Amino acid sequence: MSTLAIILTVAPLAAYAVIVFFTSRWKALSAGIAIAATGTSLALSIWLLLGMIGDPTPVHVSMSWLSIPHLGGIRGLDISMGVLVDPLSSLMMTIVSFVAFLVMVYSLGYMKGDEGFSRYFAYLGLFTFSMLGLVIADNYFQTFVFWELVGLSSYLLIGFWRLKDSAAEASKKAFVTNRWGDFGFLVGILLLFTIFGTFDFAVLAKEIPAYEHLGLIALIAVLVFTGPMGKSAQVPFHVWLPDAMEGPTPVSALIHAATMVAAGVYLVARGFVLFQSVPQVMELIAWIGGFTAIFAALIALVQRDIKRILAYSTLSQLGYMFLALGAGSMSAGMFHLTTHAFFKALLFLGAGSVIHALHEQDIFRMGGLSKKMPVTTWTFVIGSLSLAGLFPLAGFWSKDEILLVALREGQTALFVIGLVTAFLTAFYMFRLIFTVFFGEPVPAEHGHGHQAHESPVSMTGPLVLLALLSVVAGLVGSPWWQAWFGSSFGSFIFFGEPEAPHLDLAVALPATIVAVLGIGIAWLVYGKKLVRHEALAERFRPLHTLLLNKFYIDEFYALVFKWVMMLGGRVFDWFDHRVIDGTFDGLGSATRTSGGKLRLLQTGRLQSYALVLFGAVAVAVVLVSTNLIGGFAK
Amino acid sequence: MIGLTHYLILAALLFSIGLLGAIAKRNAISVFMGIELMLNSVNINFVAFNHFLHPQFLAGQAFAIFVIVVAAAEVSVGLAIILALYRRRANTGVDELDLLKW
Amino acid sequence: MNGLHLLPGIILAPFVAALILLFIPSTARNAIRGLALAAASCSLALATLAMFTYDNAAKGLQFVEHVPWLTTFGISLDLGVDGLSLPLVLLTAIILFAGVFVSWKLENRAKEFFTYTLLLVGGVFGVFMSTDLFVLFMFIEIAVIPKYVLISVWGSTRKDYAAMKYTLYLLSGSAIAFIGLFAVYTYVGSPHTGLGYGTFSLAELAKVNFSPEFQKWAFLAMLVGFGVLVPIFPLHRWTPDGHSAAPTTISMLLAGVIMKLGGYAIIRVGLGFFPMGAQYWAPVVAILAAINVIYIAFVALVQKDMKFVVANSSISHMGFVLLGIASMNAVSLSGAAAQMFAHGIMAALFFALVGQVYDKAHTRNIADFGGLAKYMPRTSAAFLVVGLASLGLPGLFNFVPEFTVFAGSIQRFTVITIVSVFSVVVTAIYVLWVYQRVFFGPANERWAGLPDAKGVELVPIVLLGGVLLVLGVWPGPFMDMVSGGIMPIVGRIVSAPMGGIF
Amino acid sequence: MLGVIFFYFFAALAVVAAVAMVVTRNLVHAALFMAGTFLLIAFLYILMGADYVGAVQILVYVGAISILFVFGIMLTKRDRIEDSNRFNRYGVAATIVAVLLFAGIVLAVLGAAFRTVPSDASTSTIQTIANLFLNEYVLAFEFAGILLLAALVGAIVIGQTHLGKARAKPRAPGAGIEGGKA
Repeated sequence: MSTLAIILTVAPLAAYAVIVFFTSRWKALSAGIAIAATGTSLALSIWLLLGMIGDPTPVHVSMSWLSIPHLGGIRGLDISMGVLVDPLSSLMMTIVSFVAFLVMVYSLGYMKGDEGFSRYFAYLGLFTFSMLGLVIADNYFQTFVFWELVGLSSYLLIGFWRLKDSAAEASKKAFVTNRWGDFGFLVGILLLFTIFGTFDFAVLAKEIPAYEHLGLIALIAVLVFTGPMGKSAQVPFHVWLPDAMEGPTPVSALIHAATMVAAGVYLVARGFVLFQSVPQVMELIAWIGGFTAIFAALIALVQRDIKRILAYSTLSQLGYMFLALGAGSMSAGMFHLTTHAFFKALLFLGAGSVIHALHEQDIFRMGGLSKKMPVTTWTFVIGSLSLAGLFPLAGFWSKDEILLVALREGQTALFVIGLVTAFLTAFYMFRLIFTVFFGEPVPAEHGHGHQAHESPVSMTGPLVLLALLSVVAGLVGSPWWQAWFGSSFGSFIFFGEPEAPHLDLAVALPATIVAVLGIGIAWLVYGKKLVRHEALAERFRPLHTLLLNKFYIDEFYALVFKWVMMLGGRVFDWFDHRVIDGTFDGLGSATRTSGGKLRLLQTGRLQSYALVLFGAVAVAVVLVSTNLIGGFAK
Repeated sequence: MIGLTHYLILAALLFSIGLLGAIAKRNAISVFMGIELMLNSVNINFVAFNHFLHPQFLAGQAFAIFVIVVAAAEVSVGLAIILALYRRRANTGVDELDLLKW
Repeated sequence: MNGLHLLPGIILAPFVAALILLFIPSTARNAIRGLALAAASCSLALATLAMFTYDNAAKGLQFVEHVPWLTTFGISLDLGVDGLSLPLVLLTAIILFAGVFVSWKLENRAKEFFTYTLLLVGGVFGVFMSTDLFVLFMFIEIAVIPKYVLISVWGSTRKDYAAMKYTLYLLSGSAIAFIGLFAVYTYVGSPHTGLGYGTFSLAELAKVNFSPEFQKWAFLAMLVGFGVLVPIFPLHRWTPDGHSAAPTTISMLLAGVIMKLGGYAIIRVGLGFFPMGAQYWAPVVAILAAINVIYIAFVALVQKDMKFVVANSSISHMGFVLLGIASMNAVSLSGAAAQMFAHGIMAALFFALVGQVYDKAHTRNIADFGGLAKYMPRTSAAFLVVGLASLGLPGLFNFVPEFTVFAGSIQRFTVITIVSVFSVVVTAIYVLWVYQRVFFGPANERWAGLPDAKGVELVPIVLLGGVLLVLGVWPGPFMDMVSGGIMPIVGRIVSAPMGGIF
Repeated sequence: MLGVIFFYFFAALAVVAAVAMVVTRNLVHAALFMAGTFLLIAFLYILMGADYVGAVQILVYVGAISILFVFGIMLTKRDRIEDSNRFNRYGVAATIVAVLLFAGIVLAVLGAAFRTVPSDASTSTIQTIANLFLNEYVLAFEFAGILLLAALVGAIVIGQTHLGKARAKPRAPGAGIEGGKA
């Protein structure tokens, strides 16, 4: 089983290597290799998942990767690389390889004709490998390794159109922002190692609850959590994700919606025991998640770029997941991760289909696409409904679960935030839908309506498949499934006790109502156009501006970067050049100057030398003979 | 009775006088004379030490003779140099010979 | 013990080649560079052979050679390598080999260039191999001096200033280290305190119990003297100027191996013989290391010349070595030793690539570039690889030693280590920023004609990049060897009483 | 007793002659005073029983070197001989140094305890010195001879007239770096 896991992980890497070193000249072949490799991964991971459903006993193998013996009172370093196949990882690797596979197929159409076609598929292979490696990791160190590799692939893919300034800038921003999070993560696992002497999840799970210094554990937990905050783009590390939309749209679907950004959630779920042992940290996680959820949803209300709207939506949904985890339910968080992976990938790929047709990303320069692109339209609508959480689509079940958990754990405030976010979500998604797909087409000179056409099968195929999953995937976590099969998502992936799903009308009803309300208002404003949205924007000008500018956080960071980092650099550089160089160059020139003055003693006149020489001799003789500095005289 | 000390003090006096001549005179020949005087005072020391401390073994006297030989050689070369210098600069003032300054 | 006489071969190859070069007419370019390549290949092959035939289970000094030399002073030409020095010998051989290819097309006084380069590398080999303190010092000087000529004749950007600065800094350091050396000799020679006979043999010195007070000052002398080479803040200013002014091959050697001489000597001599003194100064070293790491990273952030960025990043990365040295435990020291190797390879590749760009574009000003990835895809990919290695990306070797150093040092200097870890952020910023401004963004038409890396230019890329990648993926055996070399030193540290300034 | 009187007599005269040699403004007079000093020193040698050294002193110093000096003076000095031997600017400083040195040596000498051995000054030393020169110091002796020869040749070469002229000739343009400097 572990061998299979290794094979399915390494296969995409092999594809990457083969493409980069051998086949990059033949585009179709390169794509074929990548897709075949990922297909292999997909097949194997489904096989593993089914195996896990049959027998959920974790399979764990590891081998030593690096070991330095200890000597003296210091811990030796013992790092191993391992494979941990359990329900959590098998589910995650299925999601990853599935979405990766679909995205690759989709990209066949989307990236057609791009000069970097082979490179693109190579990068996707690299990403899939890194992500799978992260999933199967059995210890924090390995997680960190692949965590960074995932960041690298993300960097490469965001900056795929590297000759575009904005893409280059965005890729750097993504990597650097993630690095801030990784800094905390790295320090966290170093401290974990210092205390427990191991990185292994299984060992730590046993030892952490027995450790008495809760404050230290809390510190470590918070530090480790900064990693997920960076990767899952939680406030305040969220700034990179919207910019990351500079990458090709399928990449956004794969990395910045379905898988990589979910890695943070996955890590928290993986190391749940660490966070769970300090309630305050759980509270913090929940609040960060809740805040991000509503914060991003607010920004999404006014964005004009179709991908940015989806990006903020992703932020918001990731916030949901952290809210669930923080509230104490790993099942709910992972469940939402799963359903979200499907419908958000669907939405991104749908948006990609639109962008592919129009070469346009501004939603107000689109319109009436439903006639020309029916498949895209209806799959997009399904995805949006699922995201909005309408019964009985996938999103309903997972969102319902999260709200339920929040309520159950007594986090009423978070529950309310969740509800408001659900309303906002429904509103901004249908604002997008009514503007882009319905209503009258934008005149040709403004938009590109005349070119619009349905995308090729390689692109619509994945859309339909994902739409299907967006509808039914939620069922595995529904009470019905529990009733039919006697088990469900919550009894497959859980922390502590298995969780049985149940439908609480006190939660489901308000959630559905706010979602319908959101859709309705969006229809009134953008479908029916009862109120012109420009007028609304005018009415709430300051708020609108604030939201449009994303609360000015990017600007704030830019300012901080410029004034703190760059100024620091300049000051230090100045110190280097003026003070340190000044000191040593000063020593040099002092030597030179004093030499220049002293050489005047070299009059060239023999007798002056003799005078000084014998003067010195005379003084020495007098000193010696008078015993002033010791001598032979008695 | 005249002892070693007398001779040593005499030698010291002559040496100092020679030194004064060597340092404080303008003319190169005069400087030379000072140096010769200093050499001679050293010779007095050699002979005196020999005479008063090791009368049986005449190493001191032998050395004095060597010094005289070297002094003779030195004077011949030195005066030749002074002559050559004089031909070039029409002057034998030592303090004007400062080409090697700085 | 190993019966193969590999070490004399490694060390003599460059010296002999340098000697033969003197008799080759300077017009025979092919013969000159062919000979240099032959010497480099010979050293590399033997070093690789030594690496693989080193008995990792037995550990300790192997391939030992003993040639009595100045027996009156207890000096002999003792050679031998252990897990600490053998990787550095290999590093030197690799960089020399790559460096010969980097300078393959050099036209300006190629004969003299290769002669000096080989001389320098021979000196470096000598330092890493000698097990006699005096010979070790002597080889450091041999390695340092040719560089003056190499920078001032073949350099660029303020080369006279840089060459003089480099030489004065390093010789001042040597002077201080020499004080320590003679103090040790005197101490050992005295029958009251030492052995009663003067010796420089490392094996003999290990028998001496140096008094704590003596250790304190002797270690300080070694630290300051060799710290200049590392370089340690605030004695680091020769590095940016020296690296930037030096021709590419020499920058590679400078950053790749010359800086390592300092770290190696501090570990071998400073820690090995004066563990108590090292304990005393450890907090100071740790703080200076953190300053090295963070402060210089910030300085690198605002540089305008690519080479200055890389040079400053070298100082910053050598800070990890110092941090590992300061923490003085098995993990951190293994990390420090491995970091020297990793950084050597990485810095050499970095300089080789910057040199490639500079040779073609004749400028290193970052602002002049843009979109080079379009014209030089291979160079740009290699640059990315080495940049990522520099910012400590897992999968490339540099990550492993850095992590090891952190894992060791956090157990002793928690706060200082955390501060140093922060450099992963700053390094990422400056590396990626430079990369973005040079290789990404709209393609600058001015560089449209630049040829991509090809032919011999690929040799350093493939060789150095391959080493980074292979060891990054599978560092186990390498780290075993290094930690095996470190253990005896750690053993001496552990048996010495603890205690620091604070 | 006679030795004491002789010593003081010769010593006083030698010192007076030496001082006169330094302070006189006439170079020729200085040379004569120098010869006198050498002669008096030769007497002192003889007083110490060093008859051979005294003889050599008279032969070499008084006879040869003094004459060489006089020749040197004659060959070089052309303007007023009465004012040819002046002090330079270091007069005062040199006097101080000389006095200081003398004082120091006197202090040292007075502070030292020598273990003197009585001896009779009557026997001749020539035979002993000859033995020394041809046995123990034969190498030094030979070298002294070579030195004298070298000095002789050197003096002749340096003193050649045309040498000075040859060096005074202007060099060909660009013939060397010193050319421009001198």
